[in-house]
Amino acid sequence: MRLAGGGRIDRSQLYAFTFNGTQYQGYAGDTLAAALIANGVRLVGRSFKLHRPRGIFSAGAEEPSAIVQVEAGASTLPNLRATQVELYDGLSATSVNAWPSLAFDFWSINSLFAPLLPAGFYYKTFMWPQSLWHSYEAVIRRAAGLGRAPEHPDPDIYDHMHLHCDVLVVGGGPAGLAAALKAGRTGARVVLVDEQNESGGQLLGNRQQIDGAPGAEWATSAAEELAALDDVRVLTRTTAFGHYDHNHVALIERRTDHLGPAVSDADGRDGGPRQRVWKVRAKQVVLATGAHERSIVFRNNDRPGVMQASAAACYVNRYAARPGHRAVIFTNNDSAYAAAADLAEGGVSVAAIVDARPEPGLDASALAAGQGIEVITGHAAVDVKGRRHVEAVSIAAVDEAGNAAASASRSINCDLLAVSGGWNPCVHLHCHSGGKLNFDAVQACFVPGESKLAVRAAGAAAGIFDLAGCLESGFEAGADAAQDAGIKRRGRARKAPVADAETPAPARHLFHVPSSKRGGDYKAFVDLQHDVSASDIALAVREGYESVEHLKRYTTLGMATDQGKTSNVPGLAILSEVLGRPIADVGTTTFRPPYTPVTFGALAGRDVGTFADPVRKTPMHHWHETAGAVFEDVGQWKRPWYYPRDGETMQEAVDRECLAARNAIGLLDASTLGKIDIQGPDSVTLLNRVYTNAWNTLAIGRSRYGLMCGEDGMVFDDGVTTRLGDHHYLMTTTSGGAARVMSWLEEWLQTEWPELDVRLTSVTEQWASAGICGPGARRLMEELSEDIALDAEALPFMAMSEGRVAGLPARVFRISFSGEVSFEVNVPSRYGMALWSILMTAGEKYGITPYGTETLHILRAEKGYIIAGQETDGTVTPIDLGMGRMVSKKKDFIGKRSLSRSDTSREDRKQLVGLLTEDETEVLPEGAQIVSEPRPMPPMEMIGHVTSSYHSANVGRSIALALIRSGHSRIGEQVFAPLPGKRVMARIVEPMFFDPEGTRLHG
Amino acid sequence: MAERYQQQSALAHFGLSARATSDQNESECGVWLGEHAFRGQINLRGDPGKKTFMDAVAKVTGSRLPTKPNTSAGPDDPQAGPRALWLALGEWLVVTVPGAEEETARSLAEATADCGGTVTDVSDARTVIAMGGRHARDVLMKGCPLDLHPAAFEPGACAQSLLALATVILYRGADPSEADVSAFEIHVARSFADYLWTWLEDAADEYGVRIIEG
Amino acid sequence: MALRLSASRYSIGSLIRNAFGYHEGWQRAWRAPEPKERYQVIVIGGGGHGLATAYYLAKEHGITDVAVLEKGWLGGGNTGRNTTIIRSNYLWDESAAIYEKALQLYEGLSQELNFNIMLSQRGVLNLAHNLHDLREISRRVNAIRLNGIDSEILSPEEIKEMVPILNTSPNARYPVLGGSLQRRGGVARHDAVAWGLARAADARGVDIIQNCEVTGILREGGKVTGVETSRGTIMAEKIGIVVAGHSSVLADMAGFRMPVESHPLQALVSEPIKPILDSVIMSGTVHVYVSQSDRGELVMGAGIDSHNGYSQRGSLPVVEHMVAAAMELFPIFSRLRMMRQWGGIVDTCPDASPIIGTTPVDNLFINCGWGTGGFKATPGSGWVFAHTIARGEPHPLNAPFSLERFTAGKIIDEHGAAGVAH
Amino acid sequence: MLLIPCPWCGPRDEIEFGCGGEAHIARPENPDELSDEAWADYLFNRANPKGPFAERWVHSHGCRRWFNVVRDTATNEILAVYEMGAPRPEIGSPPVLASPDESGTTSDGESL
Ligand SMILES: Cc1cc2nc3c(=O)[nH]c(=O)nc-3n(C[C@H](O)[C@H](O)[C@H](O)COP(=O)(O)OP(=O)(O)OC[C@H]3O[C@@H](n4cnc5c(N)ncnc54)[C@H](O)[C@@H]3O)c2cc1C
Ligand SMILES: NC(=O)c1ccc[n+]([C@@H]2O[C@H](COP(=O)([O-])OP(=O)(O)OC[C@H]3O[C@@H](n4cnc5c(N)ncnc54)[C@H](O)[C@@H]3O)[C@@H](O)[C@H]2O)c1
Ligand SMILES: Cc1cc2nc3c(=O)[nH]c(=O)nc-3n(C[C@H](O)[C@H](O)[C@H](O)COP(=O)(O)O)c2cc1C
Ligand SMILES: [Zn+2]
Repeated sequence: MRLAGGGRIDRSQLYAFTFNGTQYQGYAGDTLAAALIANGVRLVGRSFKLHRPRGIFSAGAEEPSAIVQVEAGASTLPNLRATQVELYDGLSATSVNAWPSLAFDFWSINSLFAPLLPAGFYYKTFMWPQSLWHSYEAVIRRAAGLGRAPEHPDPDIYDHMHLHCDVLVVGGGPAGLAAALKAGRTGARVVLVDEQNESGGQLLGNRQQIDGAPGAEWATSAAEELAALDDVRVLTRTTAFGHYDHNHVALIERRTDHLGPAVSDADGRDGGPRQRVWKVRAKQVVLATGAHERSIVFRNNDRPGVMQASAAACYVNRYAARPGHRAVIFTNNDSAYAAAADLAEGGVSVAAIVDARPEPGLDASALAAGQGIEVITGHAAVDVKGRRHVEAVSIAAVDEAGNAAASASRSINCDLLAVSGGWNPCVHLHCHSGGKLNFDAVQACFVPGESKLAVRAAGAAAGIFDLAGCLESGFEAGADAAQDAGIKRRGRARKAPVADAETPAPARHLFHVPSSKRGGDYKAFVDLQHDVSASDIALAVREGYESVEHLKRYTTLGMATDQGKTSNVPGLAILSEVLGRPIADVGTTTFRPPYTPVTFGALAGRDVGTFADPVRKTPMHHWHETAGAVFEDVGQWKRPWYYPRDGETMQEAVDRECLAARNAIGLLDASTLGKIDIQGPDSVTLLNRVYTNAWNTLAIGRSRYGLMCGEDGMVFDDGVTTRLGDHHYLMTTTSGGAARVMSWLEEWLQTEWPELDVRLTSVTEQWASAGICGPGARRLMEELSEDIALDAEALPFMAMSEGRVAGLPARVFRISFSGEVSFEVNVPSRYGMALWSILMTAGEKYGITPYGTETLHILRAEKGYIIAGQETDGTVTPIDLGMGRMVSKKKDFIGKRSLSRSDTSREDRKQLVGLLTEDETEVLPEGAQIVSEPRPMPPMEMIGHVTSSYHSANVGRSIALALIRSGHSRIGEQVFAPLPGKRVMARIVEPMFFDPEGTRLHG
Repeated sequence: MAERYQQQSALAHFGLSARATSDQNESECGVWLGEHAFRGQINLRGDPGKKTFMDAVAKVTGSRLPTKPNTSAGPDDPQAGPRALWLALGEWLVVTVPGAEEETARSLAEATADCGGTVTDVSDARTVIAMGGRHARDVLMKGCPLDLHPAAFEPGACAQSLLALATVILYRGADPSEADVSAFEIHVARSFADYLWTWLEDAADEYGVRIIEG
Repeated sequence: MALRLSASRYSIGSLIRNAFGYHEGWQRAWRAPEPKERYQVIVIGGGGHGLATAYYLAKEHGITDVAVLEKGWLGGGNTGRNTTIIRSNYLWDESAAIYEKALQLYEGLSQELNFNIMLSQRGVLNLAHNLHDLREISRRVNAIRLNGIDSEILSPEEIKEMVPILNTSPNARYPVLGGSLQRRGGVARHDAVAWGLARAADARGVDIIQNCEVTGILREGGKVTGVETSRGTIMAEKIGIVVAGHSSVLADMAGFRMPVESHPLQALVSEPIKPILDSVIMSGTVHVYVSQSDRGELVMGAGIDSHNGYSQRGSLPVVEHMVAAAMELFPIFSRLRMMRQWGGIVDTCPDASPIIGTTPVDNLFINCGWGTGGFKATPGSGWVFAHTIARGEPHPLNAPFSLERFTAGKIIDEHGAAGVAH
Repeated sequence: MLLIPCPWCGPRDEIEFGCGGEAHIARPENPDELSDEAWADYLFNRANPKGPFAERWVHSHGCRRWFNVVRDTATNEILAVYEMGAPRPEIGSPPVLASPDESGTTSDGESL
């Protein structure tokens, strides 16, 4: 049914495609829907619930019915609208929601049970017996969904682009083009987007004239002018899908979908992304998004072959495809007369125009007369005959109240029923951002009202439906937007294009033709995808679901993939009819992004796979990799967890590392520790305020350990701070807490204590840091350092010295997290790798052994040192940790006041203790809960939990730390850890398992 | 002795020098990328309202510190002297050629000691990625929310922002001779450099990437 | 009262019977009464918690002279916009007890209400991606089990078997190292919970009054006496505030301050697809949670917007982040599409636990602070709050959740659980 | 996504910022002298109004400076932006933005 000539298709490019396995042909420029129509295919899918036959209803984004799955395998795309799928050679599409085949769909039996499946039926059933609900649900679930998800990872890539502009124009129809031209000519930075493959909007699909020539020609030349302007960007195949706060507009550009799935590099692609999300920050937005033609609700109005009048015309005009042989037009307004004329021009025999009004407008009458089309006024379609597609339409007279006569006056044979129920301006984006709507009673539609944002609507989106008005409002919106964006220049004045003035007669408020048969409205569909009928709406109201939001949720009206673009307003109208309240009072449901569905891959952009989250690497990272380290994620850092040698298990490797650190030399990459350079005369005051202990007496070159609490008194971070100069300190923090502590200190300084003269600089990354510990550490250090005295007197525990180590500029700290003599050597990061390899080479003779975080944790647990975040969880105070001596009584510090609250100062809080299992080989799982009186079955009263637990090679048995209620006074008590399948007995001990006197530390 | 050991830049493991092309025809590729390793970077604090401080700094660097947000002062070519980037009210990043940082930091510290200056050498905390070409701006737009249109971000402009998931300081260099070609310097924390470089190469792929000697 | 219920009892039989009558015989699920001048108890807020409160006041305490005042349409707050995850695997004893009470009530709720709330106990799986997560999961599972609640730890292999489409590659940016599973956890149809409770409360005589916004709280001598509303003044002996995101606004009307902040929380659904995911997957580290509804949409959510807010709108960065996280877990989602995004306003407490109890004003009670995770508590919350209002003092289950806990410092810190607590 | 006017760097996307909650909550001078109730009030209670709300933001990925914003929490309209320590401005007037040029004027009169 392809017309011999005309249309915007490229007949020189013939494409082969398949639909449900059958081969067809189409042309470049076709959509899948157009090509199917050209091939005479009418049945394309099944509805969601009742599996009724579905055809093609529209020619654009609003399509509720023609839902298809395109391609198979990893590139498959479910739930596409055939009306938006551009044809390419080799395209293969299938129907969704039909099994085993579209023609013989098993689930169409649902249709027989339709009377049993009214809105919300599942809330009333499937409850007995309770035990069977699972099985019921399994069946319900099997019926769920439309298309199928791919089974393999996506072969395509996606990305994002930020874009800033003065004026963003959404929609490239006559209004949008006019707005963009006007704004662009002023020199403003303009972005024009349209979701179609070319600009022109409705002009591409109708035969309106501008300056005496086809409107589409004007659109082409307007697009050309725009393309030539500096600072104007025209994005086609690009949908504005969300309008967010402060004029942030999200676009999705489909860059390669029209080319089909990537097959090779030779298919004309640039290796770029399949789709791109543009994030536009616009000073001004012009919404020229046009309008969607809506349907009228009557019995069997869902049959394939029932179509929007404008869409029918569009198929003829734009795609040279005849959507039927013999058409009947059913309308309540003038716009369908042009469509009727276009159909007739295209060789469709138009049997009649059925107009619900007593009489059409003058222009409209003339159009019908010009084509010799019979106009039947005061009538409405009341039923459609034909199952898989329209065979005839019954019409009846409608009275003033909108009720059809009881018996049909006539049945007209036809295979196309083109319907126009009026137009809904596309107000979606306006509403996303909180814009209000007004109800235009004359045109029976919602139009944009007040908005808090710098946004204006033009053309059909503003409820202006005549072409001259669209152009005029577009020019005005473009000029105003540029001006409001602060552009001073005015565009060169030009002769405005002229379109014929139109004088339409008012539309009739007819949304629904109630069936005169009792129960007839079962089959009068409002939401074509979700099978919501007029009777469902009546039922919802009857049951009290009368708010528009309840109606939506009870019936699922407008909740399908088309989000009710053509059905919401008729639904509201029927609701208002049933309630006897005006539509404006009934209101709409909330418009939400996205305007049309948006690919998840595109939303994620590049932040997937290796880019999902940055991996932070220390200067020594690649050495660790080469050495075969197993890494642990600590925040964004990768830290070596342990370094297994050939064939070693984790336990073996860790035992070896632990023993080496206490018997030879252990080497740790400590570069990830947070480091904050603190300078300024009030530095010590800051330290006093944020640490629980006092800092006044710390000498230059000395270090001190400190605990920080939140204002709630709970431990927040810990670390060692060293005094470098009179007013100069270096604070270290935990690796994971570095950024948090830095911004927390800045926050206090800037917001609470601006009077303090202190400057903080993060130097975490400035310094690479190697920790060298163990009995051989000093010897190795002495060998390497040139000008730093390292003996216990010159550089005692908790002292720091600056100089050269192995010729590298270095700071050497005598601090220890292992209880061994330990040196932490900081060198500028560029030398981190050099330092590390020198240490490894020079230390070889002493048995130097690199160790990872697991060994680090065991060594410190042997000494009972805490890890903030492991022994603490936001509910633990310094006193709970047994560090009460570090809590100054004299000064105030952050969190101090909280410690004296009644609950925080209780004696029986959970306190840090050690645990020794009865069986020395038994390692308690970290996180095991502790009880003092085990019972055979839960529930059991828990008194605490294990925070850290390891096998310690140095102690020669398992050790654990735990937080136990009143733990400090329970030393020696026996407790139990009830675990799945067993119960472990343990004794509470002091949290110190190795060298309790600390002789090694100072040695 | 230090010379015996290699200093390693943040991107050393990518072996960029080996990949660098000597071909100078910039218009051939959409984007060029390289590392300016070991640039001197000094964090400087002080009161822009104090004339003594501003003068003292100017004496050391040869140009007055910028006080307008998002701008820099000093020569585009670091060989010609230090360049200062505005970071915040009372905070700048002084950028020098490799090796000059120690001396510059010392001089700055001495010169501003009496007028409340604070100097911290952070040359090793970040590396600098150089990027330019016809599509350099497009690559940045993929990950940076700033308005980088030449009218909004002119040569000499600098800003701190996000690029992909990394915090960066962005500096726009003087325009290369050819039209439509821009040049940027991206300061990024050393530990994020591997991530950001990989990201940039990937994002620039569709435009054609050439590696240049830093 | 009982008559009303039986007259329109729901069953397959009544459905068939009504089908013959073209479904014209169904009655209203709840009445639309004019507000009376005075009630014994007013419940402010017609969300799930408010409706459950009214229902249990009538059912458990025989107090039927109750009005539920809802400013919009009932269930239109967070009850109508949450991702419907139900579970009781909470760390602290106090939380475990109250959420478990709720779960047990949920398990019989369809039958009790004679309204199918479509409770689907398909299992809630929390993933661990690093050693810290593993420790936390172990701590939690052990505690939950000792509280007598079902919970188990799964290995990566067991997880792979249970959720084949999950990315369990060890090379993932955040590989799956394990997980905890509560098999009794799952989802329920959110709207049905509100409607079922409303219908059952109405059947017991409760007046449900929609489009009735409370604009003032009347007090006399430190005692509450009634409310000003958009539909006039209504007096009451006792009043319960259950308004979720608007708690501070109501507390302000009553003259006291709250440790509560309101934040937008966003969610989204994909287009419906054939079933691919049969359990609820949550990940605090990658930061997303996902389930697939009975209609086929993937329902997902993540964390709150950082700033306070009362706009139920969403923003893009949160969604981008959520979707990127979902794709990290489920790479095959890449070609599926987001169909709708929205936001709710959640009321968060400093310790991520709710407040249920008395207020500084006599006879005025408050139930709030459920933040991102109160849907799962709906019947339990209503049950204890009804007790609190009826008796004038909390039930042992909600006594720990008093407003005073903040003064004493006896906070119940569920942040670990609530990182993404849904 | 909000567009937040940093008083120094100019308007930037929300993703560059961190939100610090309610503004003008001064830390009590002498916490030890406070009752538990007063301390809890400082620690936990927040205004949380629906409507204009004075809150703190930090330009985390930019100049790292804290500042105050009055934002309508119902509409997200930004009504005022002002420096830390400055009093909350009257609302009703258009946003008070310290323009970068003005803020650069220094005390010894040097125009920057
Ligand atoms: C996106 C999102 C996802 C979530 N996901 C989950 C989840 O997976 N699992 C889970 O357990 N929880 C989840 N939650 C949280 C959960 O939704 C809430 O905790 C719960 O629904 C709160 O119920 P409610 O009845 O207290 O509040 P609401 O349902 O919000 O009811 C409060 C009612 O009070 C009304 N009201 C307010 N002010 C007034 C007034 N002045 N006068 C009269 N009426 C008033 C409101 O209109 C509203 O209807 C989620 C929340 C959101 C927003
Ligand atoms: N006779 C009538 O009653 C009647 C009614 C409606 C429209 N019309 C005719 O239709 C035309 C209306 O002109 P117009 O410019 O206002 O609208 P238009 O429909 O011609 O153009 C709107 C364009 O916006 C695009 N669009 C919509 N939403 C979008 C989004 N979110 N992102 C990207 N693109 C989007 C559409 O694809 C379309 O190309 C006129 O020619 C008018 O006469 C006539
Ligand atoms: C669990 C759940 C599933 C949902 N599924 C759908 C859906 O299939 N289709 C749809 O349009 N909206 C769906 N929604 C979103 C609602 O349409 C609506 O956006 C949400 O209830 C918030 O209300 P509002 O958008 O009217 O403010 C769903 C919401 C929830 C909570
Ligand atoms: Zn800033």
